[in-house]
Amino acid sequence: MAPNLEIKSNPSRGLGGTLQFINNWGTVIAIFLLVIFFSVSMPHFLTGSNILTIFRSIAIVTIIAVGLTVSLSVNGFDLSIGSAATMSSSLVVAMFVWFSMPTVPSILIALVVTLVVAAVNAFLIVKVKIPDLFATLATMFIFEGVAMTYTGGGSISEGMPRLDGTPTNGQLSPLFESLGQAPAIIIIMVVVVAFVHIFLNHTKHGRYMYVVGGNMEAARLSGIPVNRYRALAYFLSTLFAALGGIILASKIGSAQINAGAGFLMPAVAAAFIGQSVAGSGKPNSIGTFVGAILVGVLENGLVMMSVPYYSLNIVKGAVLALALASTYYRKRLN
Amino acid sequence: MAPNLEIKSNPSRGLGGTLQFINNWGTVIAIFLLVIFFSVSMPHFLTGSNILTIFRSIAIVTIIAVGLTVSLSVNGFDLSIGSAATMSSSLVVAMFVWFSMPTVPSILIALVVTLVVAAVNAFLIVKVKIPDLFATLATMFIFEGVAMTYTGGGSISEGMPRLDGTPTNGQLSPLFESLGQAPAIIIIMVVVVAFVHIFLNHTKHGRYMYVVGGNMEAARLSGIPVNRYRALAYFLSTLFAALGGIILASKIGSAQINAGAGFLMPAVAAAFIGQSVAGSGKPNSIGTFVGAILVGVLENGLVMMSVPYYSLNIVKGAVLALALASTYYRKRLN
Amino acid sequence: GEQASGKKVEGVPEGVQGGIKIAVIRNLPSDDHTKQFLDGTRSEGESFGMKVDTFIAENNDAKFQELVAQAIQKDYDGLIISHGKKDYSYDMIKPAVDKGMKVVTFDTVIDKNGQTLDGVTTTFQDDYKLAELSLDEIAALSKDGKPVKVIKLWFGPGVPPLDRRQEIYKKYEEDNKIETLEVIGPTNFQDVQGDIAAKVSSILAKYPKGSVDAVWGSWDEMAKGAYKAMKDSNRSDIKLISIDISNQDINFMREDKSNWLSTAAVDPRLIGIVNMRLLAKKLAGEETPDTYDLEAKLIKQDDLNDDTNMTNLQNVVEGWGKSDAFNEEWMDKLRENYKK
Amino acid sequence: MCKTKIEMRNISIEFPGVKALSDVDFEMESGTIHALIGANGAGKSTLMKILSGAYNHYTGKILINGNEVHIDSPRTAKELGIDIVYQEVDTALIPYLDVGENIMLDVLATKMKHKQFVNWKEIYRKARNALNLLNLHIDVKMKVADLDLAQKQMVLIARAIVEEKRFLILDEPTAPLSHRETEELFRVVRDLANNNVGIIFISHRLPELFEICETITIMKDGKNVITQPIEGLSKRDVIEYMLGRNFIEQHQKPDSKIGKIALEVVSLYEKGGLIKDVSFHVRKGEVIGIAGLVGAGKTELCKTIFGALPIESGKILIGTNPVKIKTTYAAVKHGLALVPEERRKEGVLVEEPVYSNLSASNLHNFTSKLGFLRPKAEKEAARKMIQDLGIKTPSESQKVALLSGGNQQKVAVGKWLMSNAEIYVFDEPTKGVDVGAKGDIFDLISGLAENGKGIIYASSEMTEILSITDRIYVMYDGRIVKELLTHETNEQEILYYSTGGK
Ligand SMILES: Nc1ncnc2c1ncn2[C@@H]1O[C@H](COP(=O)(O)OP(=O)(O)OP(=O)(O)O)[C@@H](O)[C@H]1O
Ligand SMILES: Nc1ncnc2c1ncn2[C@@H]1O[C@H](COP(=O)(O)OP(=O)(O)OP(=O)(O)O)[C@@H](O)[C@H]1O
Ligand SMILES: [Mg+2]
Ligand SMILES: [Mg+2]
Repeated sequence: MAPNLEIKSNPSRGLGGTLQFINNWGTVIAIFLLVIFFSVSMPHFLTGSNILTIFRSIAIVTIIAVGLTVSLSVNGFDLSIGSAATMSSSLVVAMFVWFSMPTVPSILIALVVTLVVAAVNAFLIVKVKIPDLFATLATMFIFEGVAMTYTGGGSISEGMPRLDGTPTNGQLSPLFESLGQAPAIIIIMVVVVAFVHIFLNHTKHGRYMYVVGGNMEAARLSGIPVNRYRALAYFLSTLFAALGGIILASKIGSAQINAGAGFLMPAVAAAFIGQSVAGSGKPNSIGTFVGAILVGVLENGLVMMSVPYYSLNIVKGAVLALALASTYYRKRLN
Repeated sequence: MAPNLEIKSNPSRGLGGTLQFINNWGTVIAIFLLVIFFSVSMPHFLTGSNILTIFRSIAIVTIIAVGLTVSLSVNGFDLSIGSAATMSSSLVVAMFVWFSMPTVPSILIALVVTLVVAAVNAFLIVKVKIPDLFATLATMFIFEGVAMTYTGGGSISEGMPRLDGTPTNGQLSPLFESLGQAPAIIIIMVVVVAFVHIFLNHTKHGRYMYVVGGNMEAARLSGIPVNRYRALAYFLSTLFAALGGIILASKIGSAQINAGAGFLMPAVAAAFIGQSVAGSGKPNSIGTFVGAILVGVLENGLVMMSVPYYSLNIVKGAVLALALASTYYRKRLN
Repeated sequence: GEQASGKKVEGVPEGVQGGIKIAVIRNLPSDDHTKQFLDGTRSEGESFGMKVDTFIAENNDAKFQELVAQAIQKDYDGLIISHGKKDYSYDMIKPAVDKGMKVVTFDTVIDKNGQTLDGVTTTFQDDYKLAELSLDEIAALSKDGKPVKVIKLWFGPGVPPLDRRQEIYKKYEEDNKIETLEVIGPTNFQDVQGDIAAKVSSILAKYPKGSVDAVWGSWDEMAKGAYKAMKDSNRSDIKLISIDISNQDINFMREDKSNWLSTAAVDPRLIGIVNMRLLAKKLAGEETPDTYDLEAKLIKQDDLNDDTNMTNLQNVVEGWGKSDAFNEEWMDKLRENYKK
Repeated sequence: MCKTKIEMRNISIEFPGVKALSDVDFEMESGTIHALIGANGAGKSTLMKILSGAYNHYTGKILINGNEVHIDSPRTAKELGIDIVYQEVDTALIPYLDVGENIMLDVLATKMKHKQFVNWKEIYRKARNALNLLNLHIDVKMKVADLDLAQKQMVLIARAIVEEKRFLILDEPTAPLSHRETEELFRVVRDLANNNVGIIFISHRLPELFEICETITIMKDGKNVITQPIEGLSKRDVIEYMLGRNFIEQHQKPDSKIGKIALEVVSLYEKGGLIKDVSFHVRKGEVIGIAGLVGAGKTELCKTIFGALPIESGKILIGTNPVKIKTTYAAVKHGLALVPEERRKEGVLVEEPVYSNLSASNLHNFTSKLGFLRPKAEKEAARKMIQDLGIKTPSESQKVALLSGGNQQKVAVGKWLMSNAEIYVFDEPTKGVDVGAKGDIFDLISGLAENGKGIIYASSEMTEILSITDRIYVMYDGRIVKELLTHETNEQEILYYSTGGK
């Protein structure tokens, strides 16, 4: 934590320069090497449709992970994103199926209601002053329970009666269903990544978030409304998690029990790898995207190579470790 | 005399004093209130056998959470504890069932082999300099995969043929099975808590860990072998996770697929709550124990009150938030 | 595979010869049932000289869809799909059918506005029968015709097999054969056993001896937890009856003074085997039914010997693990040919 | 007593983009007090960090009594009897541990030998002893996180005197201390020297050096300019050696036009009772001083009017408008600016580059209408400020963590000089800043006053207050006890009131 005494070495030429380059671009290099390896071993890998598959398969994780990235930028950590995703996916499907609402209101209601999670987070963190990780751990449980209770502990899908037994005849609209399909889902992902990238790097609000994340006390004494920006960060992370949940619902055409929870860890992985991309050392949206691509390429390729499912994680973990190692490893010059 | 550097002691009386008291003991007060509430509403709650049930049900989480606490003490975070628990539980059952080994060697082999996780963690963190969270995220995947591959993607139980089809006739020993039963499991938990408490608070090694966790640079400049202690912390956290896994195996009489993963979040919750206990602000073993008790009492009481299982988490999260709020809430004094 | 690309076997349809590749994709976490199902498909497929790849999606429907999409892109000849949800299965599988792949599904409803996919065989385990078998056992515990008091282990709705079991359960409730005291379900899906064990332990404290007759485990993973809890609290006064089976279940049922009386199950391995046979028949160009239900069996405590396990269960349970359904002569020839 | 001689020969060290030391020689004997001085970024701290084992990628030789020693870790340095009190206190303290443990950290770390268990009684007893030696009354059970900067500094000094040693390096220990603590420190330092400990003393306060040091080493741009007995040198010589130019230390505040009241505070109380019944005002174009010893409440006063501490009662008026300042954000909106006391904790973002530090409080100046940043303008302004304050950095993109202490302080000050506030509050802005740069800062402050801004300048250094302000308020125990006109008063009078004189 006291980097001014830290031993640093990065002569930017010769061997040191190469190392520096690998340090900065390790993750990207890893993706290239993987792509080359997979395309050489399998002709199907580098086909348009498979590339589409890869992007489609990482879209939801990426969107949620980008939200997480925003919370990381204020040096926070939003553990409740999984629950927020579950909640919005339950809500949006309920709007369609239970209440036969049209598309736009359904989505808006799901998004807006889910932002209650953000409000509670912001309240606990900013007003009650519970450390981020602890507060969002609590809300993770609370909203998981709320979503489950709302759906009566089960899932919601077309034609399923409501909790009280009333038959339903609401349907997901074709427009809504198209959100989880190929061009839309990828476009949404790219837009989200680009939006957050611009927001964090090119607007003053984004800069303030990084400043708050860098030294909250100094930010406060610089006259930055620290609490407002921390609250904003949690609003954004919940918003993107909710968006991810809605797209999930569209993709699977129903709301499944605690479906969002499974996205927490992959999102964390993507955002963490992302911090190391391009030597930024800061949580950033493009990096998170790259992290998600790394994992997506890897999983796709390994499945295609018929690696048994129970061994997949060994390779995944090992490549992750290597990519991170390439980023953080420094020759011990001292 | 001039105003000197003397500290004006915090007002430890009146309203401020009460708030301070609640801040320090919020979690413990929460436990008391819950116990009173549950015993009043349900005569069965405060029976010896139910208290036993509570302790039995939190034992494994507590042991694993205490391990996590050790990694937190050096300002680390061991995400791989779940995988380590899975691994040791698979190993110990395999020793018994596949290889018909006696109790002590089975347990020792499981413990020692699982420490490979710790070695890899220590290597990645200390030598390759990957930040803790990222490194243990990678090993979490790797060792989950290793354990699954070892068991061929399935569980191991008595009488189940080996992967290659060889029939087995190894049995879990009665001694081993007793580890997961009532007096033993609780005794082990208490011993682990006490051991780590003494270790962290009363030995120089424990203090070094806190120093490293509080300010790594200062620790280095004071001549503390920082890396050695970080490695030790990860060894201990893996060790206790492995112990937790072994007791899990004993308790359920078999090795289940990825069974350890389910303990990560509860352990994190216990350790986080624990940091707030007694105003210590530091990860500490007794606090972690108290955190586990809080969650255990809550879950037991709620189930007993027939709160639907899918709503359990709402109450759990809310009580967690309240306990944390009581600890962190401060009248805006500074 | 190389063995498959060898010379042709006499008297065997062309369609199942020469490097056939099958993908088995299942939308459940890796549990005992999953493993046995996958083993069944793999062993049967490999005995026909085919290459069988198995994948699981950990209950993540989105990931499941992508896995299936990926398999369809690859040059597999046939797919076995397990546990797809009704909401998307039609759209998910249609590209495979369009591409000419053969598809067999298990516990997957293909229905989009009443449309199904031609040429796909959907197989189910007979969940209604499973529920009936197990609930009959529970009803039989009734003393003087009073409804049996039951702690129900169940979760949903939205999990199709459990939903079907629930339909039967409701009937028994309405017929006053059983009375539900508590419903318990898991909240930690990564440790269902431990989670249910803790919850059942908590509940038991509330019900003194004699006030509960039985625990109904609609899924054996939960039943195991309940068994442990009852054993730890010495509550052999309560009987446990469940659905599904695994090796560990057998061990528990066989234990001294075990209160786990019986379980109704379809051999998960057999499900895999029959699915694979159906797929092979499709590849061979032979007729296959549109749907097929696998037969449920009741396994009782008294049936089990000291050395009974999943592999030799057929010795003690009539008709277990063996089925000649869809077995053809040419399959035997293939087995003979590819015998190791 | 036999003297120990320490020699550093041809020491060079490089950091990315910076050659911090080139062929520096340094030598001294135990039992003496040796001054080390040089402009900000001259390499003093770096040289001393090498001697104390914090860096091991240097070239050159270190000899003790003529024998070469290899100092490659803090531990070896400690074993050789060399200890250091670091300039940046936060780098050496463990905030969540208590004072006692922090004082005894080195003992815990290196002197436990084969003992496994910590004897807490003994630890606290020794810690209390060390504090007593310094005439300090801090509760050893108090968490270090709750201390103020001066107290933290004293805890570190206490740590350094717990154990016997041969050489003790004090890197700007007096910067956060006022006269009284400094005197206590000097008393202890002299005692140590009499007991044959060699003391290396770094400070930017020249009078202090002349007060206790026997020899002096002056550094400039990573080189040793001269080492010689301090007797015979004048302050002017020293400054000339270190800056390489002639320099008049005495700053003369140019007379600026004093206008209407810019800020008025009426009977202000802080919630925690740290500020009691404070009333004062500052006019446009006026520089007022807040004088007082450490702990008098200067920092609290500054923070309270800036919205960083809660107000119990009282009024704040901007011009003639009463305003509510509940947050720092509100303060900035009302045209206030605060350069806080603890630069590392409150002033700079150590992990961020210099330019984004400088723009942190006035980012709106570098933002387009749509809220997008204008990085070119931002960096351009940063380069100008680097020039104006003489911040020594390879580029505006260097991480602040890698700057020398004084240069970090300049960044903390520069951040607010770039903003367009109406009322500036400076809390010890020249801490750790060399005399040359101090002059630059004074010039900029005077410039602000000339442009009609109101300036509040809090400092425990009387000379600074006397040379830059128009009026002085003296604080004692959280209250303003006296108002003085600068040109009518002197150090003695201020000291008299700030020690409780009536
Ligand atoms: N770790 C580092 N990485 C890069 N540059 C460094 C590092 N440490 C010091 N420097 C540079 O080396 C030079 C000397 O720094 P040093 O801290 O020794 O100065 P100093 O004489 O102590 O100054 P001050 O009076 O401001 O404390 C400065 O230019 C500084 O920026
Ligand atoms: N966090 C804190 N908790 C309790 N008391 C504090 C705290 N911070 C400061 N104090 C006390 O408040 C009083 C004012 O301290 P402060 O350091 O602000 O004075 P100052 O006049 O600014 O001195 P300095 O010369 O150090 O700037 C002191 O008695 C100090 O001990
Ligand atoms: Mg310095
Ligand atoms: Mg001050």
